[in-house]
Amino acid sequence: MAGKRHFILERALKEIKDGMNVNLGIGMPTLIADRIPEDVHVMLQSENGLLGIGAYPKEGEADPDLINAGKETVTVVPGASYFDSAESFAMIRGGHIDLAILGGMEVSEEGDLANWMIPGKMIKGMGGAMDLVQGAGRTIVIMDHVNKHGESKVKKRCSLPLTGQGVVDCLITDLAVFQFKDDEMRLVEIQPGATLHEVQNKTEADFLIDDGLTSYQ
Amino acid sequence: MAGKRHFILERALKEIKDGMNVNLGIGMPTLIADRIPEDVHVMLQSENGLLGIGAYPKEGEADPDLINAGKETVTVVPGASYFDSAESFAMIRGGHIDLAILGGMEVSEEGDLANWMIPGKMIKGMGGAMDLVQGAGRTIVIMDHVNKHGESKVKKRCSLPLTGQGVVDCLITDLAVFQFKDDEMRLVEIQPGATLHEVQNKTEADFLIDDGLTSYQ
Amino acid sequence: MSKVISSVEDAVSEIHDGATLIAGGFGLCGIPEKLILALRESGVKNLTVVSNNCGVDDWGLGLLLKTKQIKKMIASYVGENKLFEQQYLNGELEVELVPQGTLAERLRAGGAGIPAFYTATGVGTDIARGKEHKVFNGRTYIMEKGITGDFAFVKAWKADPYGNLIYRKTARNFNPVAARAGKTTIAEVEQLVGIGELDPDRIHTPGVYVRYVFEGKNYEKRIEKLTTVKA
Amino acid sequence: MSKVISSVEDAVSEIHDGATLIAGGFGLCGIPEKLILALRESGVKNLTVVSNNCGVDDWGLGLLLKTKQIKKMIASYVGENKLFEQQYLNGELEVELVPQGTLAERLRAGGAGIPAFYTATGVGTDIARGKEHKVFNGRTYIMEKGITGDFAFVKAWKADPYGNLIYRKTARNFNPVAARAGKTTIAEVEQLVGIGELDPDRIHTPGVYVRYVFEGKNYEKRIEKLTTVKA
Repeated sequence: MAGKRHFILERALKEIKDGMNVNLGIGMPTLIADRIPEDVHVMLQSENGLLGIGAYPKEGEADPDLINAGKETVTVVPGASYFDSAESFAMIRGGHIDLAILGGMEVSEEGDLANWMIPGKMIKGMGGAMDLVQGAGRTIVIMDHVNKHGESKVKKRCSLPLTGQGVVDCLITDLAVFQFKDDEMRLVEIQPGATLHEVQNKTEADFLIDDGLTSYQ
Repeated sequence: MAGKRHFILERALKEIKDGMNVNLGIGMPTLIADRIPEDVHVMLQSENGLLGIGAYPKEGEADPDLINAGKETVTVVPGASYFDSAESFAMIRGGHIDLAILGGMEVSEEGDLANWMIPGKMIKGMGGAMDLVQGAGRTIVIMDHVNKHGESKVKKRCSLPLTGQGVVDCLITDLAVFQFKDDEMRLVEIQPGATLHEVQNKTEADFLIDDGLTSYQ
Repeated sequence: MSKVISSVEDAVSEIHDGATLIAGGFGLCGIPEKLILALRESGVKNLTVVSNNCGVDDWGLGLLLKTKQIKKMIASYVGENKLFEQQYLNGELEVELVPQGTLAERLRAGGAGIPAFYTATGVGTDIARGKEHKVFNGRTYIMEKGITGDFAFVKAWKADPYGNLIYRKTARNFNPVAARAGKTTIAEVEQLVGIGELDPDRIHTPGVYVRYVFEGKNYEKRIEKLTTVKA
Repeated sequence: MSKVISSVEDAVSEIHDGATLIAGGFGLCGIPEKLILALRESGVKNLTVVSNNCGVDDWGLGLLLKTKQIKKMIASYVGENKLFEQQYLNGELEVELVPQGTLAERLRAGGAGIPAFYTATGVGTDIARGKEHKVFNGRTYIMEKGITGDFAFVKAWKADPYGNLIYRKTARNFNPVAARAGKTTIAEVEQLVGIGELDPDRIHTPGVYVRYVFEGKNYEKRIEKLTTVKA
């Protein structure tokens, strides 16, 4: 499990380029922050009103007035700015955040994403996810390829309520990387340790295989 | 002419109450500011991004970064704030400015106002006038009752392009004060030196005469 | 024209049963904690509350759930609250979930006199159901409406007697949009300073939006998720 | 990730004939004076310029009228400029007059991903002609569309290398909305400071909106109407 997550995070990391403004979703995406190399300068946005998230504070130095969107205490980097929620989402919805990396429950071959609600379970709310998937320059979803029961989370059609329709640009799982473009879902990479056969077996969605597929086995 | 203006300004002044946030239009309305007594505390808004306009600066102390909507150099009072144009008009259009006092070219019996454009003359633009008449809590128009040719500026229908339709709450001229309410235009006061006969003669608009008409002669 | 009040109870006393109340804050950060406590004491009922979250079981807006003062909640995320779930499942509490950006923008619009606007957020999801759709430049958007409230509760760091407000760090969040959208906005602050002591270039919320200002003492400022690294 | 450029010419060189340019400023206050001069030197033509005003005959955007680089002007007030009138009457210059608040809001909307919104401003006037009307709560509103530009020129007081901006007094005006609405936003500032030197609570325009930052020298900051009282 730790290994799977490692490959997902490392692959997602490659999408983060120097100079980008990036929003990392709550949960697994947040873990990417620690892996960003020092020579890759990015500004991490937190939709509660901060551009320039830093590390977690040292013990005893947490400030209740300084949290991220996951409500964790954080610090800021030099060059950070604070703003209100309307400004924060003007930034997100106006296309000024280059990249959003979010967790997912299901992704469909049409690039639909479901990641906020399981009918019959406790309602929690979508928070800023619906805004991020529509507004960010690129939306990358990271998630396990199959659920606890071994069922594919990469579906023909999402069975859960959608967060956004046709919003996923790239899906990174523990088995593969898919890109969505021009109404096509395309397998572009196979993760270390996985095989094309395994990806095909564990994917409900129909997808094309990219000519330049890497790690083809 | 100076006398006429004096009565208009003094009457308009009575509409300004302690604690109000007020926008005074360019031209004659700006002159009201100097007449506000010291014990009447109001915040004057300038739509270019200032709440809390003060007096003109002393000679040699003008700051090019500090002007009013008429582009005149000004100062600020304690408690003033600066903001951007979107915030300024959020304030105006959201109904947070209690009172706007504007100049007029024509006012109709329906409460329509024309004050921004004379067809065939140089185009200047409406600036913030169309926003102010729609957004302010109350809109008061101050103007001469007749034009240079002795023709009534208080009309059945405006002949000039409108700034706003049914937006005038109160009209103060050198001859009279009218209120607009429930689709009725009502003469409520006659200015010092004027007579009802004169007001009737010089007003093209049809209006009701208020029971409590003051200065009735 | 001082707007300073010496007791929150006075300000809260204007709030009537069935009122719509907008509250600033994100999680437990920047919440109007004194005003919420005073509202609980007031016993006012059947409130419609608009806020990004609904506090936790024993703090913030969660306190008003305990006393069943909230009839309807408009929020983007309510996942930290067991009472909330219970009352919702019992049918005691109505809920309208709104995407966070749409909620912020609806409040900003309400305060700015904009009755409605279009956004791509929520297109193709349950959120879009029953809403007007319109295409601009080949992309589909839905219409969302402005929100105003009878009252707004705002928490700021500093204020002057005219009600000019300055927030601190991410405690700003929804407070400025709440301040604009409330017909009667009540601000509680950590520090009240004299008129003219705030730099006019630094003011986040001009006093025109604020009706009452209250200086609170001993803020709890609870932390929801303390995350630290070893020193 | 420094965005600092040492010559305005470099930044302006990206601007192409026929581009849409948004410029901050109100009257001659807070105008991007260095960028306008550089644009004049570039000789780029057929520009659509969005700005509250169009400068005066010999300063600000008026300079670009003289050289006939502006094809269309979108503004709220252009009364200070004789060249403007001439070119308009000759049919050399297209003009779209927009109420000031609508202009500010259209730029804010454009920058915020909102394609259109409703406003009461202009209802019943020539401005409303051909626009969609809609009634909300018994009041009629018209639909106005967001504006974005290929480029935006912004003038600020202080900046850091990431492009965080702080404005001074009423020189703020349209600059923040211009910064958001430009696809490529170029900021000129009076003072460039090191990264981390600006208080994050004081920043008016977060650097995410800014592509290039230029530190200008010897600002003229002309005063349009000097009004003073005897000392």
